[in-house]
Amino acid sequence: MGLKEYLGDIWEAVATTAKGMRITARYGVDPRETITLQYPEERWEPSERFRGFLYNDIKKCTSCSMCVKVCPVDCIALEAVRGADKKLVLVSYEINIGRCMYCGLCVEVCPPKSLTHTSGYEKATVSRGELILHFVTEEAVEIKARVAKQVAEAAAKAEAAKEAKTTDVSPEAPTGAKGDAPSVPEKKGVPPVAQPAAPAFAAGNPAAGDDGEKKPAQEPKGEPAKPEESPEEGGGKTI
Amino acid sequence: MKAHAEALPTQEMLINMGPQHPSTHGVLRVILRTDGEVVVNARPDMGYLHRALEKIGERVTYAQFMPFTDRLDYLASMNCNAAWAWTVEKLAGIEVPERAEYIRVIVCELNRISSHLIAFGSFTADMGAFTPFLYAIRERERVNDLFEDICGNRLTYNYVRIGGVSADLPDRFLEKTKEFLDYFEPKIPEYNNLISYNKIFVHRLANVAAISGGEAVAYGLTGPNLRGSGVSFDLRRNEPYSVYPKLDFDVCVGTGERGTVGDCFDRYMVRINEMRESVKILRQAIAQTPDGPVMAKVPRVFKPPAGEVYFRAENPRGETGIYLISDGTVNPYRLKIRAPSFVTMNIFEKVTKGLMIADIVAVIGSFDIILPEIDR
Amino acid sequence: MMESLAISLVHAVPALSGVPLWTLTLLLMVVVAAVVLTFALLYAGLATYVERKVAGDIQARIGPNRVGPVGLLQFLADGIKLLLKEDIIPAQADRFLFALAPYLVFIGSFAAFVVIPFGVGLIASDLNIGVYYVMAISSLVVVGVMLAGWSSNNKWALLGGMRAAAQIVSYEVPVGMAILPAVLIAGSLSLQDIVRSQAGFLGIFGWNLFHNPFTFASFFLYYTAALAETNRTPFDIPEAESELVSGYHVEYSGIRFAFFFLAEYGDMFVVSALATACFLGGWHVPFLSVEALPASWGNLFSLGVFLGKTLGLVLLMMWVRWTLPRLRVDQLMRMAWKYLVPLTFFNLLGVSLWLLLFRGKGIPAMIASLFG
Amino acid sequence: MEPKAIFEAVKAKFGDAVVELQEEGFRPAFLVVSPESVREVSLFLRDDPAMKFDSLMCLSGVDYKDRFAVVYHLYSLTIGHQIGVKAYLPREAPSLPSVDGVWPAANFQEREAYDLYGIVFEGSWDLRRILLPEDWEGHPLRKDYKYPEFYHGIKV
Repeated sequence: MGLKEYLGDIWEAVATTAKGMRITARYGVDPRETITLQYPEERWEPSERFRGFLYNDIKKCTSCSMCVKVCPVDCIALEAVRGADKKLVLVSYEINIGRCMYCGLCVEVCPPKSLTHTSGYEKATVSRGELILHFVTEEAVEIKARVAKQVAEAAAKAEAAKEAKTTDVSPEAPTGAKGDAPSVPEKKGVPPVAQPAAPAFAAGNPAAGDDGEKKPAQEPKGEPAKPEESPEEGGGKTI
Repeated sequence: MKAHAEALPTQEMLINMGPQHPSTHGVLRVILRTDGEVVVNARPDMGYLHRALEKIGERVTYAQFMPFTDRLDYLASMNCNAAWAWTVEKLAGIEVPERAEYIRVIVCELNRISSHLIAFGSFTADMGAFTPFLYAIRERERVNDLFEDICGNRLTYNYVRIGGVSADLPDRFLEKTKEFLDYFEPKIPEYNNLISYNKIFVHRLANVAAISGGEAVAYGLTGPNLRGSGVSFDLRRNEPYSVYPKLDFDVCVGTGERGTVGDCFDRYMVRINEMRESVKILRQAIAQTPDGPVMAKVPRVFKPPAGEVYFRAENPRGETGIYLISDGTVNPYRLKIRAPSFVTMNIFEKVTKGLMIADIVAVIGSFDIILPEIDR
Repeated sequence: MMESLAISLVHAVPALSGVPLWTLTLLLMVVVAAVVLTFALLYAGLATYVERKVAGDIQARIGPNRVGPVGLLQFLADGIKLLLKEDIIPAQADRFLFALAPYLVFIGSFAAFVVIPFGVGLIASDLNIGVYYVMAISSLVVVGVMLAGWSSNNKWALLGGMRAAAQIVSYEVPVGMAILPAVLIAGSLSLQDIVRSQAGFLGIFGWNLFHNPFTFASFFLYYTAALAETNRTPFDIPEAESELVSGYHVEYSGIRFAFFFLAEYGDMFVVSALATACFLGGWHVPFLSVEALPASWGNLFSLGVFLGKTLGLVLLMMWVRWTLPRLRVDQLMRMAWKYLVPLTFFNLLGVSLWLLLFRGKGIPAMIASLFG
Repeated sequence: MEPKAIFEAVKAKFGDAVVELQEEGFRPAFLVVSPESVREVSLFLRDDPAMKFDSLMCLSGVDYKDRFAVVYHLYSLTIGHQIGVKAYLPREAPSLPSVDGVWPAANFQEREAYDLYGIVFEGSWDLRRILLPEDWEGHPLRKDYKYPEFYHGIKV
């Protein structure tokens, strides 16, 4: 190693250091370069397509359970019963946003466009139970009872209509149901094995919830959900 | 060191580096056997993040697997999304509208920039210079903003769909991308001045863990790691897919400018230069993007024909290969993901022999591994 | 010195004449020690704040800004937090040494404050071997660091401790050799004397920095070597966050960790103060003879000047830290033995020859003599 | 080189060890070889000047329900052609020679196949589980894999 090289090394070290320090100094003294957003006071505006928490407008929802089928992580649980007018009545609609991965597949397939992403992104909570969003405010039992009653009424009405030709139905089920309606409450879409996990989760059982989250692969074990093969195909949208 | 060790026998020390260690880029565990500071053997131990993605793939539909590809290489979700889409399209023979292909290329290259930024930033942070990391994150934030505009997410995008992309570009997206490029391009020389050619930095990396071209090929290194060893091979050019043939760009290779070809510095420099090339590609792609639909006609119940296909795409970390077997049902029969980081770790034990502990960090950083991809 | 101060105090306040002199001396010692320690702690606390602020500015962030006005009280919050943290001693650790190590490091760093010439007459103890004392006492740090690394019974900590030992021992040599020119010029090891010797032509040209080319180089060599001795980036290999997790203090928590932390900032101050005293003329400013000022505010003024220069150097250290990457351990050693030691030796030789040839005159003095 | 030509060349060299060429619906096409000959065929494919398959892109295990298979995707950087090699294995005690001496890249991927399928690669440098814990029972990617209920007393 010659002297020239030796001194060159020193010079290079000093020069490159100085170069770097000039850049850091420029950032250091220029307040315009600061890009921090003071979060709770300043907020950044989520963009239009922002995928925040899911929201289901149950007034528009047709309980088709497309979202349940398409969800890769089974975070949506839906229960519906056949109403007096043969339309499905939503009994409960729950989204576990602790499990949701915000992929947006459910929003894309939703035929009535009732399911949307909101721009909400703040949901810090101390209990896992709070991470389950309930969209039907009424008690499931009440809805079932009411629908059953309506169905029974409608059946009775239909029976009566056969004789008297008059119809009168309650406002919830405006269209009169003609013919027989042996409505049996049915559960739709939710894969059988995934189903028990959700109530355990809701009840605030962290262990059960944990397992479900960590090994999504093992959840639908015996009977893999094969959503697309199910008989009813609504909506013509490609996925 | 050797002679010294013979004169004075020392005891080897067994150290666990990781799974919780600031520089193992996740939950990699390296079992180090060291003689003082000199590493006798460094054996990687992985699997701490194993989520059985391949098994999941056999249980979900083709479309449903798309969000899982986000979780493969989360710093380059777009590339993984697109790789999956291209694989399935190759299997099913789906023609994708040209606009969609251009959009894919644009988002992939943007993602390549953001991924290389993280590689650059975390690497310099590993080397002890924390500031460039923050600068890299700052630039990446802009890419994230663009991605948020386009798909609504900032990390796991799930934007590409089999047969196209999920939504057309939002208003002003291309202009915003251009603005970003104009902002970003001058930053690269700044990085070089700040850190790349810093004497200490060069000294830390030059001649460390040099991998010859032949070795790199034999050990299955791909992407920037392979090119760092002086092998000019880029799937975008050598096995072109999508609209890459229509775009003009250079393949960056390691030249050994500060040491031997294939050392850590070359691998690092390839990434820096590739960012520049990505900017070049992006400018062309933006200019060429045609109008038209962004989604091909794909049946909603998608059942590709039975068959086996292997597709590989040039991702920021190398070649992501997907070996897909279809039995004609809605679910993939077998899905194997050849993750570049995973294969790269093959050579890790070999190149780290005789290095120092600090060099292990440099090697991990220069390989730019990412753990979710290794463990899947 | 304390005794003479006590005597003068007795003269000034006759009421104290009844108190035995030794009590008064002892009392004064305690008071002075308390003042120095308070200053040191206050400085260290604020320095952590400044460091974070500097880091923030450089990294296009803001840095602490929530506690108190512009985040000024952040260090208090941090201190309280550290005090309240659980003090964890690993089960396999050597409990006694583990507990002892932080104190050794702390003492090694803060005992050096005693001889720092803060201003005209503002020095806790003007030892006639001041420079020597600083070098010696700051070597105590290495014992503490090694103990910490060893007693933690953690391999990363052990590696950190070993690195620290190797590093500090190696860098003691260039540090000592780089500071010797100042001693040669002043002809004294007392820091007070060294500073006084720099009261030259127009204040600034008396500084050893401008004495001759060799002292000029000496300053930078000293600063570099001292940076390494304080274990700061780019020489922070004993901590090496990204390699050794946190090095020797990886197992420490709470107040014990705080001691290490404070010691680092204390060290920074000490080496900067030494550089100021030895090369930057201490409290001397251009166009003003500080020593001629009235003692009442002149001393305070000199204190301000001294602190200003020292803190400027500390700031420079922070700036360097947030710019440069870290050296590897062998490169660090190479730098010490291949670059710093020969260069400082060469410098020392140069300065000695210069002093011999020009009878102790510096370039400014020569120029001054040219013009009459 | 076209798969057909490669098949002809390999067939000429190894005879019955090469069973068939799977072309329809397979991209790339596969040479089906007998498991015992995998190593020799690999060496030939790597070293023959007309083949020069210097890079093993991907090595995968596959469970075809009735049998296993190990699939090698090869690529030649110098020539730029690719081919697949497939070796079918019985479900009972599947094993075949390791190719990590041919392409070092195989090592981790063989370990992965061993881990997830239980396929034994004879003569491998270091055949241990790679993704799963050392004491994991079963091979999860097998189609008949039973999910364990407990792992070290922890409910899975």
